[in-house]
Amino acid sequence: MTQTVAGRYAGARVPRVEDSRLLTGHGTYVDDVTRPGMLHACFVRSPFARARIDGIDASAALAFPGVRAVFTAGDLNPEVKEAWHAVVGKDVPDTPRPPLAEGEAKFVGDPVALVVAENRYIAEDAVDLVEVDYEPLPAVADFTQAIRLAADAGVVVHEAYPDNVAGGMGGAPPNEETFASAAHVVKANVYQQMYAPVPIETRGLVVEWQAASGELTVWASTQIPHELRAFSARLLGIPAHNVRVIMRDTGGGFGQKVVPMREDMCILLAARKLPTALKWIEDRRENLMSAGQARHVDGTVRMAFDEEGTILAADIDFMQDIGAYPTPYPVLTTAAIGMFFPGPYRMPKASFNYKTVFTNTAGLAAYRGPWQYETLSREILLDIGARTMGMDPVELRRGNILRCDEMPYFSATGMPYDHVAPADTFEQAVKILNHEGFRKEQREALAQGRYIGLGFSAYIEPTAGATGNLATEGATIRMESTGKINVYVNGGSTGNSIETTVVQLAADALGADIEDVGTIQGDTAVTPYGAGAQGSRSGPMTAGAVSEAGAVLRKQITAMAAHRLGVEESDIELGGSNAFVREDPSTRVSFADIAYRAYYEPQQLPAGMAATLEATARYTAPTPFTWANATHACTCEVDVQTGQVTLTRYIVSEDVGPMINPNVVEGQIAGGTVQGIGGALLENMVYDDDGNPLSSTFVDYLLPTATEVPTIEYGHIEIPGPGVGGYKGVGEGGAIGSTPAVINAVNDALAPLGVTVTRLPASPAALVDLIEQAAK
Amino acid sequence: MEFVNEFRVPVPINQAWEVLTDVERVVPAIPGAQLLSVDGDNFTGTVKVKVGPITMQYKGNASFEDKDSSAHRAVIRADGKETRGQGNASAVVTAELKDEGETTSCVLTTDLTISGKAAQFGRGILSDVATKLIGQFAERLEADLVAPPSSETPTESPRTLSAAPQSESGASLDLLGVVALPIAKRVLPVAGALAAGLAIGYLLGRRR
Amino acid sequence: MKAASFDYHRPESVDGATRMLAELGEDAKILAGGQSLVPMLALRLAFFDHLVDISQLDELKGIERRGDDVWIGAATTDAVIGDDEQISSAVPLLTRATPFVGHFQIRSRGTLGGSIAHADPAGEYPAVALALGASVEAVSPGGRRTIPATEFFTGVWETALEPGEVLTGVRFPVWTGRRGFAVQEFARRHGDFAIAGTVVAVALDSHDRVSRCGIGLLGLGSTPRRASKAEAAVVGRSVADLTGDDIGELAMSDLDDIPSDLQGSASYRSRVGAVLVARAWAEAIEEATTEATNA
Amino acid sequence: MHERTVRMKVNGQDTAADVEPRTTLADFLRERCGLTGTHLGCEHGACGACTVLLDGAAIRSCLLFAVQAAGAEVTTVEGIAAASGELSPVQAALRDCHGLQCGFCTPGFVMSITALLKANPNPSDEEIRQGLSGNFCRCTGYQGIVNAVRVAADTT
Repeated sequence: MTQTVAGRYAGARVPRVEDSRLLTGHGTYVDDVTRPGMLHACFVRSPFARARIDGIDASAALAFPGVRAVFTAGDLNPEVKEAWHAVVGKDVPDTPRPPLAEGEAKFVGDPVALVVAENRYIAEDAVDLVEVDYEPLPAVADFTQAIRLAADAGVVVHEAYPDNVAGGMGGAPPNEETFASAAHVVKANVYQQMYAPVPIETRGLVVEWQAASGELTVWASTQIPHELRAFSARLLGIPAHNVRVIMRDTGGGFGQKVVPMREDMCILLAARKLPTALKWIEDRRENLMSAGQARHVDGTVRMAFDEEGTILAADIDFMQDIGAYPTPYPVLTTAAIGMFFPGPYRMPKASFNYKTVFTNTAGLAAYRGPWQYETLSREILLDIGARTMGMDPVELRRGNILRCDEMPYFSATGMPYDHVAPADTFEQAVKILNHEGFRKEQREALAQGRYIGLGFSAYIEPTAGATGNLATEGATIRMESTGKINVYVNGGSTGNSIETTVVQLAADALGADIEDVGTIQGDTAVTPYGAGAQGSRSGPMTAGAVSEAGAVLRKQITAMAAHRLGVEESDIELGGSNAFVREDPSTRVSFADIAYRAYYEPQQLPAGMAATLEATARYTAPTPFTWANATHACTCEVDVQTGQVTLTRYIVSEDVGPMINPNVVEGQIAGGTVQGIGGALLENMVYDDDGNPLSSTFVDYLLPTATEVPTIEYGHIEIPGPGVGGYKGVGEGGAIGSTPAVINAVNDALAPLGVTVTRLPASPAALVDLIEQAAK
Repeated sequence: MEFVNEFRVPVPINQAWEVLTDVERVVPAIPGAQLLSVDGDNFTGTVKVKVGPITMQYKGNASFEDKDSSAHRAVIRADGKETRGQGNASAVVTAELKDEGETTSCVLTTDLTISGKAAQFGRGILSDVATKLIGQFAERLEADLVAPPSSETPTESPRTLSAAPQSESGASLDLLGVVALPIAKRVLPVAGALAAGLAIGYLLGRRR
Repeated sequence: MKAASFDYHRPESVDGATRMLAELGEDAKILAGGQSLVPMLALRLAFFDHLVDISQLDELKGIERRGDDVWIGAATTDAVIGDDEQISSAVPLLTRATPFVGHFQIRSRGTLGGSIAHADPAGEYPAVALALGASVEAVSPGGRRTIPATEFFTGVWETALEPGEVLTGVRFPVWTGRRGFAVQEFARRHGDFAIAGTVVAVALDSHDRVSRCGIGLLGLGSTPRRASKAEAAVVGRSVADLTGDDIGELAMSDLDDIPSDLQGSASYRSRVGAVLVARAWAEAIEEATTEATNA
Repeated sequence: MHERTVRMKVNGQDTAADVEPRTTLADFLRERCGLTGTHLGCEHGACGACTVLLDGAAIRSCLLFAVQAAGAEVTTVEGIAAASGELSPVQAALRDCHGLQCGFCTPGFVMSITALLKANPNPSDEEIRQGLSGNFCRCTGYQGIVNAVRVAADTT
């Protein structure tokens, strides 16, 4: 296997370098950026789920004091040169994505016009003055009816897709003989509601165009500075080297900020028509109405078992709601649900089939663990199977979960698992929980009429997926003239602490004291290209880039030190921001002296030795996937009179390889886990039958707060991955495993009442309804 | 969303029909309604509905779909646009009078479609609100019908029998609800459209 | 999400405020704590040309024992009410309801008068006022008047206040003897408006018979409600003969406009309401009976 | 339209600016005082990111118009650390407990926790969670924040 970097800082709970500025209110988020004469944008949005736009009268708005411009589709849309996204590539046929609604508004919140004014207050006043002549049309509000509505009533979201189906895919057909002959077959319909990333900082950007120089500067709330730069250049048809994207702090993304959306296109296009910078800061209603949706899958899952409960085959057949304007192209990303469905289990036969359907809702966008439904539906079904076969869910999983000694292992859908041991995280979680103890407690509680339950969920997760532009990451490390070290990486941190981990890794790579290392991120003018903070890749990929650039710089430092100390390079050690002779550490030269010599006395260097004290490298992932894995275990109590679910314990045992910084790892797990808890119990982006969004404020869209979440207990298994340092990604896992763990705990608690939740979220009202039905 | 509201007026059917199709007498009875213009087949009006701090004003026009004076049945389609904001409301109101001798029952069937903020915050108590508004309408109309006011006004005061489901008609309607809270636990503006429909509807009645 | 333009006025006195409101007419709105009004303005659900800020009028602040009542000025903040010793001993139900009013950052601005005048169907203070039989004081250029809480709440956000009338204070009767009080609320999250809730006040005589009972309900109608039927049914009965479940069912039996929304249907709300009344009843009786032993 | 001059003390500094009555205190602080540490996450009083201290009490600065704060003393997150830059016990505890990630909601938590501990220096775990429930965080799952309140309570 690969050697892991035994470092002074890597693996330690190093305090974050980001924190002092963020704790004192001195971070720089996009809304904190102001430019001379800056103007403010606000969108006119459709109140109809679907309506023909017969005309737009902006005269009253334009006459309003302080209003500078009102743009409509005719002004902006024709200016688009190219609008493809790197994560999909330019050769894949894309779904429609006009900047402003063209001819027809296709969801409530669809941007129809763009008002530009001297400040946001005036812009909002003017939005109310824009007269749009709508002819309401029948809409597709319920994605499960999308195909029927197209066929029966001709209600179609996009003319180019007359059946409302964007696409789909089927692997090998289900092995029906196995299902027919198996000792046990279980089947369930699992419906997952629509919910969304909901970062506390909404989307936004400031765009400044300088016509004379042809330069475009973009301050953005983004996870992908370099790809936003490339996208902007393509969109406007200007050279990328004339585009500079700057992001210092971004207030959360969780996928929402990995791909530029329609509003971003509008602001980029509009700024080019304005003499000064243009700022757009999305408000919360806009964010909940139009920043994209996630999950929302309806499917049927089946599993066949033998007498002992060994899995023989599994099948998943599902449909995902992609709304009106999915970003990016949704058909391929949805395939992941089918391909990862076998999960961390021995599953000889597995099949999947799916469709993605358009509706008159915002549109599918990336969200932490986009394929989560595979784990949700599989883990719920496993518990149903266990109950059906009279087994404990723990026993059923124990008998089927993959062990380290079985690696490498190819899943029935062709996924090449390796460097991972699902059985280890599972057994660790069972141990931390004290499974037997809980079952005893549960029997006693039931005797007193209390309903408590336990839920498990295990998954295997592809991190640092090395496809397309995600396969490499760059880093530049420079020893400045002072001997201090700066690490330049793409960054795109939205809270993933990459500033801190990069400093830890660089300090170790060069033997520098951590105080002597800084990092510059998020400015495309000075950082090498990188694919940004997405796909649980920042840790492993950036570690690789830092390691490779560090090795080159280390050699340069060593060479200069050896000459200075008159010894062989092989005698030189680096440590404590010094270079010293291994046998005689007192013979040393500081990094500061080395830098002084290189920058200020280069002629003192031996002939032929370059004065270079910096290195740039681009790391390529060694494998298509770096497999991480975790098991979640959750206990809860259900108040069967009100339907209230109280989570009592929560355990995550996870393997992300060696941890660069355990605080960061646990922080990522906790944040993801609580988002998944929200998805299980609280968060629900509801549309009514007419396609009106009913959760467009924080009053109606229920984020978990400190009172709804339990203390999370962590267990760590550190099986090195294939890449540098053996590091694996950790960004998404928590959000994948927690939803099914919570639902399984609720189902375990309510099993004595014959209640099984398969429709999310498990709201109190929904639970009470199920309990009443079961009683009848 | 459909609402059925019924009320009685203590007059014979022909008298009721006359009054109910008399713009000048009906409009003042509609809560918050105001006639803007009467232009051949086209009538415009506004309806302003206030609920606590919330005001929703719709400016509407209406088209007349059916009026059968023998069956005493009128169907009106009304569309209203928010005078502030981008919201819309449209209603198809069917008014049917039933002869009950000395009294006449009026059944109003209202098919309401709302868009904009009103629809996003306010579905929860729409039927409650519609019922309330029609109740007010009925009271005022009755007062008008029994004018000149005599000391022995009818003992049976108008009752509003709301046939509208108290949102118990299953999950779909529950989803139309809005969660309680500081913003707009309950927003009435939707009722504006209903009233608008009525207003304009009865204005139309005048045309014959 | 910015409010539409308005003019801001800060009168020097309540009389000044009423005069101002009379002049400005229906385009004016009283601004107290603003914790319900300002979000409506920001979302542009509410529009006013004039806001008359009464939150800083000293004559509307204060907590005083007045005969058998405790008078609380309309502009007294929730935070002050929650911390006040006199209230916690004389009107404990108010003290116990306060933590359910939003979050503490809201309670530092929110006022008693604002909560009562806003008349949110799920408001805690209105339910307490109903349960205890409080009375609301209001003043207008026409003069002062007192309105029983039972006649004050007329509809969703609608009250018996006339246009231009200013709510100046609320008088809460002090219940004496063997008293028990309890608040039970069910919300999706801590601090959210209740899906259903109840505030219960009981007084017992020396023979453990209910001498007085007030049950306020919130989130269970278009206004905060009083469970009159249940109250009447328990007065004079011995606590031993009463079960919380029956009282809960009874409390729901005369509700005719329970709302349905995203968080639950009317039938769900009524089911939860009955459970909460039963739980609150048990709590209140527990307290009242133990007071005997202390007494 | 009809702007008026508003004066208040912000972080100990006398401040005056002409604003429309509809200007929220949050916008006043961010745009007129250049104090961009006060963040806007919802502008309808739910998320708590804009929490500041008004005469010592924690309030939502998006639910207060600047004109209402005339004459008041306002403390923002920029006024919490020592002039030397030394973090307050609450800020230090949040750092030490990994109580922040993206940092956007953090100023609101700093202000709420500061007020919470002033009112109740020794809160129970339940009091801590209820005290935090008016502030949303999407990154941390509240784990580090809850721990930080406990640590800050012990160190103050």
